[in-house]
Amino acid sequence: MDGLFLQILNGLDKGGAYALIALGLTLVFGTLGVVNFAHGALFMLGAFCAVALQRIFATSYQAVSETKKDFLGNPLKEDVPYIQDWFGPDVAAFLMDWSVPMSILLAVPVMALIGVIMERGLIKHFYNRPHADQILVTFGLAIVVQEIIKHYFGANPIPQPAPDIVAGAANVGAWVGLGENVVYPWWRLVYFGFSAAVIFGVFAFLQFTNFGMVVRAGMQDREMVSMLGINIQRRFTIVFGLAAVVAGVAGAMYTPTLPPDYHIGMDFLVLSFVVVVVGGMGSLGGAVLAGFLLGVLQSFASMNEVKSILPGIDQIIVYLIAVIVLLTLPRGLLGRKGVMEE
Amino acid sequence: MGNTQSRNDLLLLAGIAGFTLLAPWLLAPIGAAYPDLLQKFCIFGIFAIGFNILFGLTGYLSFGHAVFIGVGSYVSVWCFKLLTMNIIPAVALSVLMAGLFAAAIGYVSLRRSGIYFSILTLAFAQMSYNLAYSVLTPITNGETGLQVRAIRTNAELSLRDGDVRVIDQALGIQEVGVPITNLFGMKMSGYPGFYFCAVLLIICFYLAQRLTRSNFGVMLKAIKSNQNRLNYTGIHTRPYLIAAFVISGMYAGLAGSLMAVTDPIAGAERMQWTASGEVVLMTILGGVGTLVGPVLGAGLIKFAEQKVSSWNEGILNSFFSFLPESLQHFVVDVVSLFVGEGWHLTLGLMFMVIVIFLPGGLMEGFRRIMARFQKKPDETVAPDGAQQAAE
Amino acid sequence: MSDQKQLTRRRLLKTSAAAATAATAAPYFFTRGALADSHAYRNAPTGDSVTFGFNVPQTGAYSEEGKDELRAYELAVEHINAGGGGMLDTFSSKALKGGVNGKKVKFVTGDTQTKSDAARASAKRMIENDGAIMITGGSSSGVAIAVQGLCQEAGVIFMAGLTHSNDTTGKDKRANGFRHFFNTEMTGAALGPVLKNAFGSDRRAYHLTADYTWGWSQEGSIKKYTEQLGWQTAAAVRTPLGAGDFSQYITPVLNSGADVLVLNHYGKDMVNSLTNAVQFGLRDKQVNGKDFAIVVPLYSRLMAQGAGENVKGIFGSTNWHWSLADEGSKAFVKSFGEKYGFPPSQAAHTTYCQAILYADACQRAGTFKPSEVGKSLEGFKFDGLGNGPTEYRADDHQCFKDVLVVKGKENPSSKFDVLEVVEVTPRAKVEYPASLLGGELGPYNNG
Amino acid sequence: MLATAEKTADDESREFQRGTPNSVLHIDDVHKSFSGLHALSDVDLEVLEGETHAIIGPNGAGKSTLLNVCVGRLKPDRGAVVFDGEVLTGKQPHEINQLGVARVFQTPEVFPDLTVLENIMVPALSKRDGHFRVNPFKDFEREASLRDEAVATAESVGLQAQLTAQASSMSRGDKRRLELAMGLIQHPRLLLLDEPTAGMARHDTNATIDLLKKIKEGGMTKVIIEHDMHVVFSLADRISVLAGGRIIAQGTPDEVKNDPKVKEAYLGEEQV
Repeated sequence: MDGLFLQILNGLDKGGAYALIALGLTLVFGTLGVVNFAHGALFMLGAFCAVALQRIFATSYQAVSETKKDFLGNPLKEDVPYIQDWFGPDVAAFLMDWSVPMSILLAVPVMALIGVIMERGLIKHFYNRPHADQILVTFGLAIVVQEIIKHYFGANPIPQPAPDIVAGAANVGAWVGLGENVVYPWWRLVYFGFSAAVIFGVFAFLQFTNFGMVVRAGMQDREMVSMLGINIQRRFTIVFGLAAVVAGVAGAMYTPTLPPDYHIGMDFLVLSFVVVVVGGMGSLGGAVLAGFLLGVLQSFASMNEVKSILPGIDQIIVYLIAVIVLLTLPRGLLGRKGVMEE
Repeated sequence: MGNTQSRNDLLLLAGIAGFTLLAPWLLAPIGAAYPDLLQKFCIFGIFAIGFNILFGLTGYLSFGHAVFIGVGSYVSVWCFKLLTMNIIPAVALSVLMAGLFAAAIGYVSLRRSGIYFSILTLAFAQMSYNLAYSVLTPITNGETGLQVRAIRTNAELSLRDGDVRVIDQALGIQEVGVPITNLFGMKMSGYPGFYFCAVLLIICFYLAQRLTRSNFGVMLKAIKSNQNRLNYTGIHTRPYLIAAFVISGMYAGLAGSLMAVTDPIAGAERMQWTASGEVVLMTILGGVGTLVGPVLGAGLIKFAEQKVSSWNEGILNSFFSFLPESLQHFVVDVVSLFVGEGWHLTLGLMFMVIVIFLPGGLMEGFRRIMARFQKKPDETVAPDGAQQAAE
Repeated sequence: MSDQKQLTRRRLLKTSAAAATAATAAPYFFTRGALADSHAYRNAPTGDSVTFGFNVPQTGAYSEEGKDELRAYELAVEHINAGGGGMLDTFSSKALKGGVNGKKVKFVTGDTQTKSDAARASAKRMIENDGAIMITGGSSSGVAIAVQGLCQEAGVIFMAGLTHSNDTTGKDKRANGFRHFFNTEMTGAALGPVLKNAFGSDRRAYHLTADYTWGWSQEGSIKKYTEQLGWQTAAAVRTPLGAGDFSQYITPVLNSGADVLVLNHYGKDMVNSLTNAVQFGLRDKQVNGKDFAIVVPLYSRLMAQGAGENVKGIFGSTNWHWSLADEGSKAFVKSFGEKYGFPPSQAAHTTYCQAILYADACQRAGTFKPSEVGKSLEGFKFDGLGNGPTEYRADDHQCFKDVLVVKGKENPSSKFDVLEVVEVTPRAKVEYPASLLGGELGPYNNG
Repeated sequence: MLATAEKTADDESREFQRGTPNSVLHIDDVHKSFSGLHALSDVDLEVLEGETHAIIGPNGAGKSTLLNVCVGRLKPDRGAVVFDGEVLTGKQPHEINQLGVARVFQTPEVFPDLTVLENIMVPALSKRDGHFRVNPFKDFEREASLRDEAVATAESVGLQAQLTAQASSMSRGDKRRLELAMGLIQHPRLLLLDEPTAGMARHDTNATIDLLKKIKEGGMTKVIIEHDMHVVFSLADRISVLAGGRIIAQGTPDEVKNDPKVKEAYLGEEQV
């Protein structure tokens, strides 16, 4: 029972991440009709916004230490962060500690800018090109972005600890009346809440604003939107920027769970496509539903009890679900007719 | 018109055959004339030609074609282990098994179209890859890959550690050290292996050419063009699609088998989604729907992977040594971002540049160049002529 | 990287790299007849230089390790050609006096991508096109075994880089292949007693194991040695390679009653699973009245940096660490550190050693012929390369030397100072009979 | 009311045929609704061998739905379509075509990536080799007999000058003619035409009428949906009027012309 409860939590946490990544992807599919293989790269760039902020905070000058020696036996040149000089050690320590949550403040404008530049500079020329071309050009872009990041940050994962206050695990068991072994990391709870808030925010934006109504109309029927005509280009740009921001903040906040490296976007790319397709192309609700479904099922499939009956099931569960869903529900869970079918 | 076309086809085939067979000399100036790379050009050429029969003709984008490469490789290595080091049974059985796998996967996946089809094929390939890497290790030898060993001396030894080769044993063929793949005694590594692959590439190219020109090929093109209409024209499109899927799966199986023939090892990573993606890139890069394009694309990507990745700073320095020292440093600094360990960056940029500026792939580029050259002497030449010649 | 360093590095490269463009313009097909000669062997060097092939991951998850390996190779080539410097000065064999067999060493490089196919293809390029006399490098066992098989078939020597699976010199061993790095068997033998001292003999271990050959090999060895000490194994769970988030495998640990978690993961999987495990509070947990413990049997410092603070206090083993105080290690760290500005990793160390050992063996054999070189490596006893007295065992071409048991450092003084050496397990305690792991070397192949 | 209309229609056709009445297509009590909206209800229709049967009606009357039910694109909720003794309902589109029912689409459904000649040859080929076959050595370019026939058909619709043009590059009017050629080359026993002249210039419309008249001499049965009354009255032997998903009148052109219900239906439409 305790184990099951924890796996449900795991599934929801994973599902939140999957849903968040798939959300932007399906938004771009649905409105712009573009298969964006660089979406994983946007997630990765978001994660590196967190890394960059940490680096910015840690920007230092070198002071020669009187007492310590470096690995070659020379006097150690210690790095003294500028923020330590400017704001004093307490504030500096606080900033370093909170760099991941604060990186959202950096990620939102940066990712919006990247999204707008990407759409204006590249994607908009591909609206009427075959999906294969869109895949190739965005895949090429993803590789280029990845290699640039690798050039500056190296290939190894870079640790991004969560703030101290949410380090460690919460005693969830005590809250719900289960055993004391039912603990769950604070940060994952934060991430779950965060993803729920972002998902809710995106839905509210689309539901209650004029802009959102046009976008939703566009996802219903792409031709109709182009008939509406007015400023559709600008709206597309904003939608793409929004998708980039959602992917970016998802990436930035994910860094304490998985130390980011340049390849993290590619690792999520296939999975996010599976989520989008299982949910139904161009269906936001579907993407969220599929994200949580796959997350929870993946967690269940990893349980020892399940694996002892079906060895290796955890390796293939996501794909197996995708096959089953697509064969029984031709358009995914909540997909509508006519989207991405030609 | 029919005659011109068949004459052009013959010329093209002769050109391809000539180029392939003379490749050891023609490619020497760019440093690509060594057996392994030449073999890879042929093998991935075959893979890409087969993939183009599905993707180029019907428009169905499979994201899991590498699974048939894997099937072909594993079947071949098991043939080497169980039956004989002669490659004939291995090649034949690999193509057959890949065809069966393709029939099964195609039968299910082709119930859907568009991106749903792509994801279904991707899912099957990823499941195969994940299982081959771990749970199916008794068959695939997992991460290490399946290799050929000396004949096992006692029955206690696990089969993976030592082989039986019943046919070779029955024929009394002696083995010294590591057994080597052969075609009736002719060694299949190095240049003989390349020529074997080259001949198969030419045959595969010829078959693809015939298929494209045949009634069947036109039906496939009609499916790509307007599948619905074809249904109302009295054609049940599913068998055609399954046939195209199986044929391209068999091409992939052959390619996988040739990998094992020239280098007897089979690994799971051949089935990963990136491997499936690679053939998509090859095809688009060269020119979807053209006959030569996919082969060109395959060659280009394999060349980048093998040669561009090997240009380290030392080589760059000696290459640019004619420049003044300071300029040399600068040039080497810039260029080294794109070659050696930065070769992925070059690959990514290449994809982008070609898709943005040459939507029809490299073949489109040739077509444009040809059109320009043909226009100058005689403005009245019909563009059709150029198109066919280029194809 | 500072500009200055790049320039020095370039100067070296300029003089030592083989110009691949110049190599073999005529197809090798027509030059093969030379092999009929009984003294000839594959890629016998004819001019005043000999070419080594460095096959390392330059792209993909292990490219930082690959980069470090390449740095070490360049350093080794520099030292070999100069006839001194670095660990060459402390090396017990004094055969090398500048160059090898009177020839300058040049090198070519290739990208393994940490994939068997790509690694074999680039090794083949170096052998077939660039005339490499030997191949060395790599950062995974699958790749090492694949390339070792290839070198056996092609008739060149393979000096394995980072490969920890038993199989490389066990059931997959080949006459042409040699390994300096240690293996899971030795890790188990060394780690077991240390774990017993630290945690007692009444423990229940829960294994999370990367679901492929190396993982199983590691799991088997740790189980074997800890169970000998009285530990129980609560469960051994296989996790997919590259699982990313490991939470679904970690939560069952909480309720399993286990008090030790063994993470048989390497590289990115290790970073992720360790980060997740610490996040779930496992390091601070109390079970059965004991402090919960996490063990990472194989450490890599480069990767451990990715796990950051999470490695603190966590036990593991490593082939070599830059903080060792013997003369060899100090000389190596000094020459490497001065050239590149940071200390070398264990990957750099083992590849440096392999290059030196190969060159030395060629010099002592007086030829580059694989069978002769192999024989001069077999049973070769040496010292001064950082691991104390070492022997290349003739039976399986495996180096036997002391094994380091390390622990994540509590108060690191710099970002490189991640691990501290807890114990140096003497060679005698980690040695095992060659027959234990099966396999057959077979005859040498000279191509 | 409906029954009487049907009866009269039957009587008329008997006179018209001057022989044994031979029903080719029998639509029996077909219902089809889309999410509660009745597109077709209680539709009964009889098409006789050799006749040209026009179906007219205001927009949204269910004409296209009816054709879609006939060719298998839509499945009726109730009722059946019988062609020459075979029940079509539930059959796949390609099976229906192979039985001899071809359709000319209103919005041209050609093969845009193929040439005009290929566009015409493909239906000819599928008529000839209905079964699936893979023969890489059966060269499409060398199908001389099909080719000649395709060229002839192209000529008959006036496309002889554009044989090698890509279908995607053609004007809409030319595409419609291509559509027609694709239907004609199959020599179907029943040809369903969905507004064959919509969007054509008057001149082309007349040419099409002439063409369809000529085919009539060959004895091909046709069902034609048309808005243009000029075309309807030039071609139709009998007319069914569809409004609101029901057949409200049926008979010879003259009868239908004078039917008050028809007038009402059309008047009603104009008012909307």
